[in-house]
Amino acid sequence: MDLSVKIGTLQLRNPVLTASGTFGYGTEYADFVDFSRLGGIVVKGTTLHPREGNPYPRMAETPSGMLNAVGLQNKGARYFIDHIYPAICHLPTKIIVNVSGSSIDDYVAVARMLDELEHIPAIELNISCPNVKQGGMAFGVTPYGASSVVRAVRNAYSKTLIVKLSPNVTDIVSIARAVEEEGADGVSLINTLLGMAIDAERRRPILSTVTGGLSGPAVKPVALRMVWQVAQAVSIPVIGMGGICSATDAVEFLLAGATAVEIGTANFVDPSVSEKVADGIADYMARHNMEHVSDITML
Amino acid sequence: MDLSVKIGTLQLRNPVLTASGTFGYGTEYADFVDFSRLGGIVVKGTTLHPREGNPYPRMAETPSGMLNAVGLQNKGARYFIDHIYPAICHLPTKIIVNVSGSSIDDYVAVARMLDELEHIPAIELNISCPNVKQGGMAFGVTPYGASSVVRAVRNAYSKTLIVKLSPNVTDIVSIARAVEEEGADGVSLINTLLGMAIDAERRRPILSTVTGGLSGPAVKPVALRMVWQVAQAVSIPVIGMGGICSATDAVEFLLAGATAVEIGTANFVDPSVSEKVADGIADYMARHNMEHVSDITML
Amino acid sequence: MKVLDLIVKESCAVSATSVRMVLTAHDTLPDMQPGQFVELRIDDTPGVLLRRPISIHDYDKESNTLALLVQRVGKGTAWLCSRQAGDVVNAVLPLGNGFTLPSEGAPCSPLLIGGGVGVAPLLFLGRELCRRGIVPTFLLGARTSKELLCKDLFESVGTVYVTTEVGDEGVKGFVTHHPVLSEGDFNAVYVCGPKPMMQAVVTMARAGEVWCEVSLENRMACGIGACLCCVEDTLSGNVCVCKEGPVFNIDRLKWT
Amino acid sequence: MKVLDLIVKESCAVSATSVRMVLTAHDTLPDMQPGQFVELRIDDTPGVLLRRPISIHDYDKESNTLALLVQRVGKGTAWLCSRQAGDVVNAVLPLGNGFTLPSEGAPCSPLLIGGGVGVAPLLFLGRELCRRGIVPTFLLGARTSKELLCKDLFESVGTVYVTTEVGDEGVKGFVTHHPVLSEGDFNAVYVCGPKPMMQAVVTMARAGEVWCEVSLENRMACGIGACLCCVEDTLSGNVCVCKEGPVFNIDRLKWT
Repeated sequence: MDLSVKIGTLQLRNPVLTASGTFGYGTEYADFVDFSRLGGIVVKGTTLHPREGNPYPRMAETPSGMLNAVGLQNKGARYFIDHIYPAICHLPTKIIVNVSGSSIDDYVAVARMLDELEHIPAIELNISCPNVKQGGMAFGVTPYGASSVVRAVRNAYSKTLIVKLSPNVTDIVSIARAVEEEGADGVSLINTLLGMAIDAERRRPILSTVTGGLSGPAVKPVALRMVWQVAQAVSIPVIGMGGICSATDAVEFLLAGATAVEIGTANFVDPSVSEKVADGIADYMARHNMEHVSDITML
Repeated sequence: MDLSVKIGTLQLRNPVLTASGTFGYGTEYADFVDFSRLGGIVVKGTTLHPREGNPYPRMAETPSGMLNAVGLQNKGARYFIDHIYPAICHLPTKIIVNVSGSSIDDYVAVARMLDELEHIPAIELNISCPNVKQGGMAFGVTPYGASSVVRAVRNAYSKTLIVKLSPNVTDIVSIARAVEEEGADGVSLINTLLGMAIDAERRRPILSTVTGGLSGPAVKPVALRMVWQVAQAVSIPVIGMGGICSATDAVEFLLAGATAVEIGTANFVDPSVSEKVADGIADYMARHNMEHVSDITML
Repeated sequence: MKVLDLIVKESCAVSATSVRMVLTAHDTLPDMQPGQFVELRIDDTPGVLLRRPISIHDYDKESNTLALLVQRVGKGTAWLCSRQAGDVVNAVLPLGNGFTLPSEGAPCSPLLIGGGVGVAPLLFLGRELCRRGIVPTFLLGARTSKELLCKDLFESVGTVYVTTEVGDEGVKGFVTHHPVLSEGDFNAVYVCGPKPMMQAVVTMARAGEVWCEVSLENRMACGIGACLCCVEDTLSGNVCVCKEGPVFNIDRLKWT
Repeated sequence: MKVLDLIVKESCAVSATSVRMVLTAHDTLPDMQPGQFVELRIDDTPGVLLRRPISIHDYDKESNTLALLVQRVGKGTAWLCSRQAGDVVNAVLPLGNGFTLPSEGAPCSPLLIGGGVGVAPLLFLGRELCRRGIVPTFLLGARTSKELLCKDLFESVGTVYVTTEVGDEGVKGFVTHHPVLSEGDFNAVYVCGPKPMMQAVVTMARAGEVWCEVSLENRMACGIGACLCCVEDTLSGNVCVCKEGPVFNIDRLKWT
């Protein structure tokens, strides 16, 4: 049975990745996951300069979901390269770095720095994080904005370039087509839906930033719809995510047209879930007499 | 204690309405709800001509939510006026008719017909239903489209005009401002989020239409966020909805800036829920020493 | 229609995946007709929002009880199947329109055909026919004898014929293969079961010009005709199975 | 860190809203330190997704058990409080860094201050101090005597002083009103409880230049330092309470 998939020149042993911001730098999960059984790990959003992120509280639980407003807290690209990369570059899976920025120059600078790293075969460009006022929302919500940043990064980055799309748009297909046009090797979706939670008794918003990003099973129907729309409209691989908690959920995304999937919020509920999803996809293929993971298509 | 609210010239005894498409014409719930304890009922989407709606299956359950693809099945405005209106016009609550159309002329024709009905003090204009190919999506997703239909209907309709907004947009505030500009007396939001469900074992979409409208508790964070954004941007009353199952949920929408709320999917789980929510809001006000429902504001 | 807390009096497994529950209530249960159903609220089950429609398997006014057959097909029915004596299940009931019963004294020779868990409403229907002096004939189909539900209960009410797909009890094959269909002289057929089975029976009933009613199981949300999710495309257009059905005369259906 | 199914050995109400649970596991429990916590999965509870962090109240290596105090504040903790002997609760454990224990033989006169359900980790801490030959002094605060949790257990480990807000037991008022604070000669203070209480204690500790550690309870998602939701704004920036805490020396905090 062959579960391997390819995105640009990035070869994954199976289609299961962990989503940025939910899996730290991988090492946090070393007690729970055998990395050699994952397709890859998308590590935390990295910006050119260190960021302290948003004030606490950053999290609210919602029906079958959660809101977060972390705000891209990270120690910056230099720190990542000097102190984190050496500790994770030999993990037995593919390491993809999620890149965020507040200007095209920032994105380009980080992409250039990461291009030098032998053991980082791909980046995921976050043009959609809704948490940070200058964190990229402006780029991700129009085809023009998305094109500008992808064009610049494409010129600066030689390896596999994945662009992570925002669901907070009227027409996600137009954004996906725009980034494909500029040479993205793949798109990943969906980033979080912009939401809000209120404490009725205390009469105030729960998050320090008022609004935050919604993830978890609650968003799965929206994510599946967008993956299905985008997969029909572009020729590059689509990485699907949004509320995946089980192999069945993952298979639904593959059926919708995704080439691979990312597991996010579910890592908080079951820290071993990513490995279980990979195993479960193999079980599904066996049950359906499938040879290759690309056989998981609609009938 | 005063729970009454006003939208345009529409006076409601309390801020609790039932949402279109989830409460039939009210009479279906006669065994479960004392209508005299509701602010009002928004009856099923009505179009100029009869519509058979979409083929079965029209429904899929999702985590803390459901997808529907009913497709505006209804017997048309003439039938409503001749056969349904006489049966419901004396119900002891306010009856609001949800109006849908596939052309401006259709909207205007229905609005004109309903303007004649003594016991219909308001209509809710559905410019956002995502289920029907020609059912209004084109109007609701751009300020221009929304303006055109609201302008035309405003000229044809003399009573309270509420416009129901689609959440499947990049910038709902711009749409809300556009319809306010054209003379809408209020906006209601959110309509359903466009979603999809897949049967992994049978390898096909669950809905006959592939995609459908997501509702239920899952969408509440997105709905709260949009209500909060819109309430800050417009001066007309906002009617909030999206996953309200309890008085606490309703209070959250009022805190976010809504003047009234609609209860939708929760009617399917507890057919008496609308009445309970109205009672629960009164309890909340008593607990917080509030005199008027408009005192329910953020601290 | 009422919303009531039902109290489980007993719950017994009747196959590997099915449970027969007897329930009562503190209040008097409303009158129910064979073919009607209840909508049960699913508690304590993450992600499950909607009630589950379950047809009424039996109803006894005197003891103020009703019985349900529940097949475990998902998380909601799994929760129902795990209810024990003393547990409470919230129900909206009774819903929909039941089977048409022959008018008093009219000559009637009915065949009640059920497949899988679809046999459920036929017990209650059989009892009502008995009460009118009509002895019902049951034809019950299942995949294997182990999945044949509550045969003894049906035998206490009428004559029972059986088909099993694997052939370990009764006639091997589907219900439509059973000789009683052609040999018996029935002037009314009531059917409930998987759609392909019902369609096959309907085809035969039409060919034989026999009066026939089927009970449909379309996926529902509200159960009371408000949401229009469970529609069947009939000769009079899309109609709600929950409100205009779940029992339909085959003359209304577009099934070919 | 491990993911383990814990088995409830006993569960007793210790106040109107709190339960003390003793749990074990088929496998050997990993070693735990006072101040560490577990993340418990919440099952069978619609809408609740995330685990709940609960600090370790007691741990006994010999009997392979741990104890937890759970206060019912929402749907998740309500589910935990309703677990009975024999039930299974899935846990990730042990998490975070515990209290700093005095090095062997060092002179130490510690005061352990707890408020509400925040008393929980102090029992385990007190036991560890005892094991090192140090008799701990506890100062426990509650709203009323009925809400004072497990006083007898604390008394079996050290000296116990009490404050209640309504004054029906011990000194009336908050823990910071108790004379033992000024009369006792403590060179280490450990605190866990509501934030305003901890802040008041920290202010006093700073004024008296007493070494002090607090256990924070910021809202968490992952519990292992991956999601960065539960951060505390410290002198070294935003740090994860779940991973770098939950115990912090007050020298790291920006609290004023």
